[in-house]
Amino acid sequence: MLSIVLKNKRLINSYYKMKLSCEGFINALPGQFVMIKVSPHYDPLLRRPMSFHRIIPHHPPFKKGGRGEFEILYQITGKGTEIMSNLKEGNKVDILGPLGRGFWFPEGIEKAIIIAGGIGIAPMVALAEEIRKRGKGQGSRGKIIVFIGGKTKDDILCKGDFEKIGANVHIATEDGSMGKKGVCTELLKEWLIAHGSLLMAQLSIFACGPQGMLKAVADISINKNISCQVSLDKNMACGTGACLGCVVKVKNRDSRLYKCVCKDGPVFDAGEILWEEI
Amino acid sequence: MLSIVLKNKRLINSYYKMKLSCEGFINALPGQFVMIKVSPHYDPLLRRPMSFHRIIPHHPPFKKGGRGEFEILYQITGKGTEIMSNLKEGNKVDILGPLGRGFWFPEGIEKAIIIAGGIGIAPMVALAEEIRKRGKGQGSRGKIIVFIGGKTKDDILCKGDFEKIGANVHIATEDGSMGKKGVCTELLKEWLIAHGSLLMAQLSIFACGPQGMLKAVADISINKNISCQVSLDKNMACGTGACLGCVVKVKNRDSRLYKCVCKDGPVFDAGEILWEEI
Amino acid sequence: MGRDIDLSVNIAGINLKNPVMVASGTFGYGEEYAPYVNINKLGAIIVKGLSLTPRNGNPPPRIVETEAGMLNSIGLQNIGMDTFIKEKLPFLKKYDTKVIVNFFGDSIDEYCEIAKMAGSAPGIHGLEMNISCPNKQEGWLEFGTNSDLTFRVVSAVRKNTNLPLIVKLSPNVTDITVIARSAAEAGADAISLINTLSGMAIDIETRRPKLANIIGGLSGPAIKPVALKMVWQVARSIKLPVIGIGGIMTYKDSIEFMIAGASAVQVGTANFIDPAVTEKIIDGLELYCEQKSIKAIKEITGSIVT
Amino acid sequence: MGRDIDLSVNIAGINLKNPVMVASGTFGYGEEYAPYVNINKLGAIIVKGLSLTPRNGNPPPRIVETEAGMLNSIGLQNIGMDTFIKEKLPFLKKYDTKVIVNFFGDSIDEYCEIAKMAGSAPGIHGLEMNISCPNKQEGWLEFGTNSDLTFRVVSAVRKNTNLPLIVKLSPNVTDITVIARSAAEAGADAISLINTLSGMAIDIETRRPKLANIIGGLSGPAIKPVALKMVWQVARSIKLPVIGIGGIMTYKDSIEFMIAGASAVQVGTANFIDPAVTEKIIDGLELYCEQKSIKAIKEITGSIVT
Ligand SMILES: Cc1cc2nc3c(=O)[nH]c(=O)nc-3n(C[C@H](O)[C@H](O)[C@H](O)COP(=O)(O)OP(=O)(O)OC[C@H]3O[C@@H](n4cnc5c(N)ncnc54)[C@H](O)[C@@H]3O)c2cc1C
Ligand SMILES: Cc1cc2nc3c(=O)[nH]c(=O)nc-3n(C[C@H](O)[C@H](O)[C@H](O)COP(=O)(O)OP(=O)(O)OC[C@H]3O[C@@H](n4cnc5c(N)ncnc54)[C@H](O)[C@@H]3O)c2cc1C
Ligand SMILES: Cc1cc2nc3c(=O)[nH]c(=O)nc-3n(C[C@H](O)[C@H](O)[C@H](O)COP(=O)(O)O)c2cc1C
Ligand SMILES: Cc1cc2nc3c(=O)[nH]c(=O)nc-3n(C[C@H](O)[C@H](O)[C@H](O)COP(=O)(O)O)c2cc1C
Ligand code: FES
Ligand code: FES
Repeated sequence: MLSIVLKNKRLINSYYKMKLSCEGFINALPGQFVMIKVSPHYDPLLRRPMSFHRIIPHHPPFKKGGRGEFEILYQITGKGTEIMSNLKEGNKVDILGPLGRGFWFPEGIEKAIIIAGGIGIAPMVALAEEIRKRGKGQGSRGKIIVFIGGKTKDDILCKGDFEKIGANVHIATEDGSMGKKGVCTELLKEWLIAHGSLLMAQLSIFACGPQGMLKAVADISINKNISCQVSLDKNMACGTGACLGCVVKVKNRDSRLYKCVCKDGPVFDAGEILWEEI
Repeated sequence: MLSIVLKNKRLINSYYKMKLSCEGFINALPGQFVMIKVSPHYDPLLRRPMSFHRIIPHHPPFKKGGRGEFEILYQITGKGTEIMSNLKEGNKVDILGPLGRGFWFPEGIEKAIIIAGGIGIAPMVALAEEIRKRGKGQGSRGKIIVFIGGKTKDDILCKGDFEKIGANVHIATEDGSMGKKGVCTELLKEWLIAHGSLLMAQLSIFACGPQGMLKAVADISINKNISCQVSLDKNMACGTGACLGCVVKVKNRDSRLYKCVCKDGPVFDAGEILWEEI
Repeated sequence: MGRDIDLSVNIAGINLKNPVMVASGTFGYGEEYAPYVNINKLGAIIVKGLSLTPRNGNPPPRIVETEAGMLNSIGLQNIGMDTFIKEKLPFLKKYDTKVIVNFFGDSIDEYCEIAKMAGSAPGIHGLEMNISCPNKQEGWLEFGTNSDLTFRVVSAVRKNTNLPLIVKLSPNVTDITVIARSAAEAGADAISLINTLSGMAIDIETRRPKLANIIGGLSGPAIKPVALKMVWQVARSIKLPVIGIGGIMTYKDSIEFMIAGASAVQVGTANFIDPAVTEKIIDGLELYCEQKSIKAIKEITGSIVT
Repeated sequence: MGRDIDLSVNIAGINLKNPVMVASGTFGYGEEYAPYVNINKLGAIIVKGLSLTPRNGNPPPRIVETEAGMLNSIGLQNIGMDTFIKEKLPFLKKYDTKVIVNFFGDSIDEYCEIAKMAGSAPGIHGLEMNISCPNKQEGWLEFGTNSDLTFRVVSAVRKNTNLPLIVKLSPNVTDITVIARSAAEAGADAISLINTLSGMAIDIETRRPKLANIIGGLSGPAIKPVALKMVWQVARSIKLPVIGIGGIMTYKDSIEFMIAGASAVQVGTANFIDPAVTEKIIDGLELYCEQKSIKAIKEITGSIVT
């Protein structure tokens, strides 16, 4: 699908935010993603997966059919994202999506805990906005706790976005340049200890970030028996479940050893993943 | 060598003109060319050869070392030139050059005849300017006759540029939408007949364009014993004589069957080429 | 657009409405791409390679992008013939396109067993044997890199099926025409080529191979020149129809393969980049024929001028 | 930048100041690139393949760009050994780099003759045999696609020279380790690989091959995964030093090859795109060593973790 760049600007260092518009409405859920073909040539060849950072589903139609808008938040890590960073307003890019299974919203939740490391923050703003929209019980109105981790203060993104919707934001940086010195999973542990009186069944954790962090979060959640969803990141070719390239080992429940991150995920129940072999 | 795009604009249809600046002076001759790497990626992989369209050798230095400026005139014919057409002022492109052997200027010439078909006009403006600069005897001051051919009037470029320096311009289009209906080699033939009283040794022909046209011009010149230089066009990889990819068969004078268009040319004496096997 | 242009081709007795198929392993079992491409428009679907019983495939990472290509080491993960026939074939039967089962085995027996099963499942229009697999019983030598093994496995399968039988060749051989001839003599109805080239990539930070399996198969535009050359060679040296595969991204690429001698083509990696690419290719073929006043696409097969 | 990092390598008895050479056929006889790159900085120059007498090569068109690669069918045009020694070697001798003569013949005798000539020409530091050439006397079979022919031609040359002898392998074979072993047993001092992959391209307007020779050799980034895999395979299976070639564009590519088992590398097509690429690669190798606290580049050879 051809999509038009509405805005593309650098936030800080290698972090960029792009706003895109496409014909038809984007009916996406937080945690889902698009695959972007950053150039019409064959180097780079494959599409690049990018999460929905913000979903603006129902923009007043200005042409027949109307259009959807969405934002992505991305970091330059190689040639694909480098090309993306050079796109200008009005440029066209080819997107495929929405793809994958996004976050889901367990019933009876009082407090939603969002935890993200580095660029893992990207899907979490859409998620927080959705939780806010759904209200109490389905993700807990008014009770969103956010933990953000990064190497240094410049890797802490979107703090203001979460605060704007009334979330309670906790920050950790490895060098201590912002928030607490250390990793955000430690903050989560401390918070859970401090709130030991809460019913764990009324909490729900949503996590996205580097694999080590996700594993630590999964450990915590499994230990404490808190519902926990993790958004995984694997190299992808097709994004649709066709190539079987993006698999992750799951605990062998239905005799399938591997699931596709692109189609069965990227969001998984933390308890489903075989963390030892990831 | 990194070069900066100063201007890049569409002239008409698929024809563009780009002005480039590079550190150090460009010490180029008309007929020489640069090889441009249009993107840092590997598709397209190879550099694209482009003739000097105008050479502005001694621009007042604004930084240490000074800089040279030059123009290229190009037509979109594939992915490389397509990418070039999207370059914007301030973009950097990697150029290699000046390369090749340009036009030379025989002594004792009264009239210079320039003949070009389609995008073959590109190097001819630099050539005409150089002839004008050199003056009488070395390319014939005041006596430049230009023949331009193209499919239709939109393929006739640079008419004004030649007129500005006082050249006598004759035009032919295949559809008759501008100048005479037909091909420019016919115009040349007619002109030579009309000027049959001239001493052929005082004429010099400079030609650039499609192979068929060059062959026709070569025939005419060899027939009438007029000195004639042709600028050839072959697919190139290295542009420096290293790969032996761009060869053309020559009349076997010094036991070499092939010469490199990039290094021994692109400008050749028409009498040297084995036209039957080109 | 030109209704009177005949795009149909007949390969190994299968009538295809046009010569454009999707290559095995790049289109799942059809379902995955159904939302993105008009499956009824395709000449045929070659499904992901099937074995007798389900396989887990190789551990991840399984894919790496390379320059104008990609490496994969999926390791032939598949749901097995049984599950395919029960759960996937009914879906595919709903479409007006041919279904060709790509399959492989560890042994000649396994190949034969699958061929038999396919023969008794209505809705399967043909078989494509992937012989780029090691022979477990005889020293893990790949069937497709040895002309004798090729002959034996193809003859054995031939005896066990009446379905049209396509043999898919590996390009990782010294002389692909030798293997093609063995397959032809053994009773193949058509030859498809190429499967992926063997390749590798290394992470210079960890010094580990980028694929857990160390080695993978290279596909995509990078391999097109190699594929085209092999198709040309094979088409000249055997009488069977040849199906061209390897780096086809556009209708122009498809036409190159057909001019080189292919009667049909398969599109693989390109599906990942554009799920609707095959529709565009089919439209492009029609346009090309129209522009060149070609009445039937089959006329261009092998029309190379040398 | 790190003066104390040792970039030197010894290949087949030739001491190179660093492992970066320019590949045969992509750097002419050195002169062509002298204005653009500091030749004194190079580990070695492999000159354009030489035969006993001058050759005209194939008719044009000889090159076609492909996706992330190029095809060439130069056809080994060269000035012949005699002229090389008289006219080109004196120029190369002025530089502080090693000169390695790449050569080929139509027959075993021709190979031997050239090796002898090279032995008596001071300034030639080593030989690289290109065995991807057809054997005129025995049915035009390529020397390098047959292990017996490889053994015979390499042993014969070995008897005729004391110069360090590198044998350069063709990738167009089923099992490159078999050929590598034959070359090793026949007395090669080192193995270099890969030469180009066979490939083809067709002009769909004229239906003619884009190369006058129909078939050409594919080089450039497109073939890197194939080259890397073969280097890894060969380095594991023989004891001789291996020189990695194929699609190297950056120092990172060079390091991949060294980790896979190469003791040195050759840069080919990349010279066309950036004549100074080898200098950048050498600087990059030094930087990599510095960052990883590697004292001598040779430590990384074969350090792949599997
Ligand atoms: C479901 C999903 C959602 C994602 N959402 C975001 C997001 O919102 N913002 C963001 O900045 N990044 C996101 N990523 C990661 C992003 O896709 C990669 O950073 C990007 O593909 C790197 O491309 P490159 O060309 O710049 O890097 P290169 O390293 O040049 O890429 C080379 C190859 O590796 C793949 N690759 C490299 N890194 C990754 C990675 N971390 N994940 C997946 N593939 C990778 C590329 O797709 C490509 O095939 C997401 C990944 C997944 C799987
Ligand atoms: C010495 C010389 C000077 C030239 N000067 C000019 C000029 O001033 N203006 C201009 O518009 N064109 C000029 N050309 C032609 C120009 O180089 C090609 O049009 C251009 O390379 C096409 O690139 P592409 O990617 O757009 O086309 P594609 O067809 O996609 O290119 C594919 C491959 O073919 C090569 N190629 C395609 N057409 C040509 C061609 N006609 N000549 C050489 N290689 C070709 C490309 O370099 C590339 O390797 C010149 C060519 C030569 C040899
Ligand atoms: C991810 C992936 C999986 C594949 N799986 C199979 C398979 O199961 N069986 C098979 O015969 N070929 C398989 N192939 C090879 C393709 O069918 C095709 O031969 C090859 O990719 C070359 O074509 P392409 O360059 O168009 O992709 C696979 C290719 C890819 C990229
Ligand atoms: C234009 C060209 C000419 C070549 N000529 C020779 C040659 O004369 N002898 C030889 O052994 N290899 C020759 N080669 C092969 C290269 O030396 C090298 O093995 C191959 O190109 C792969 O490396 P690359 O991908 O870095 O180019 C040539 C390659 C090219 C592109
Ligand atoms: S990316 Fe192809 S199956 Fe997930
Ligand atoms: S382009 Fe390489 S020799 Fe002319």
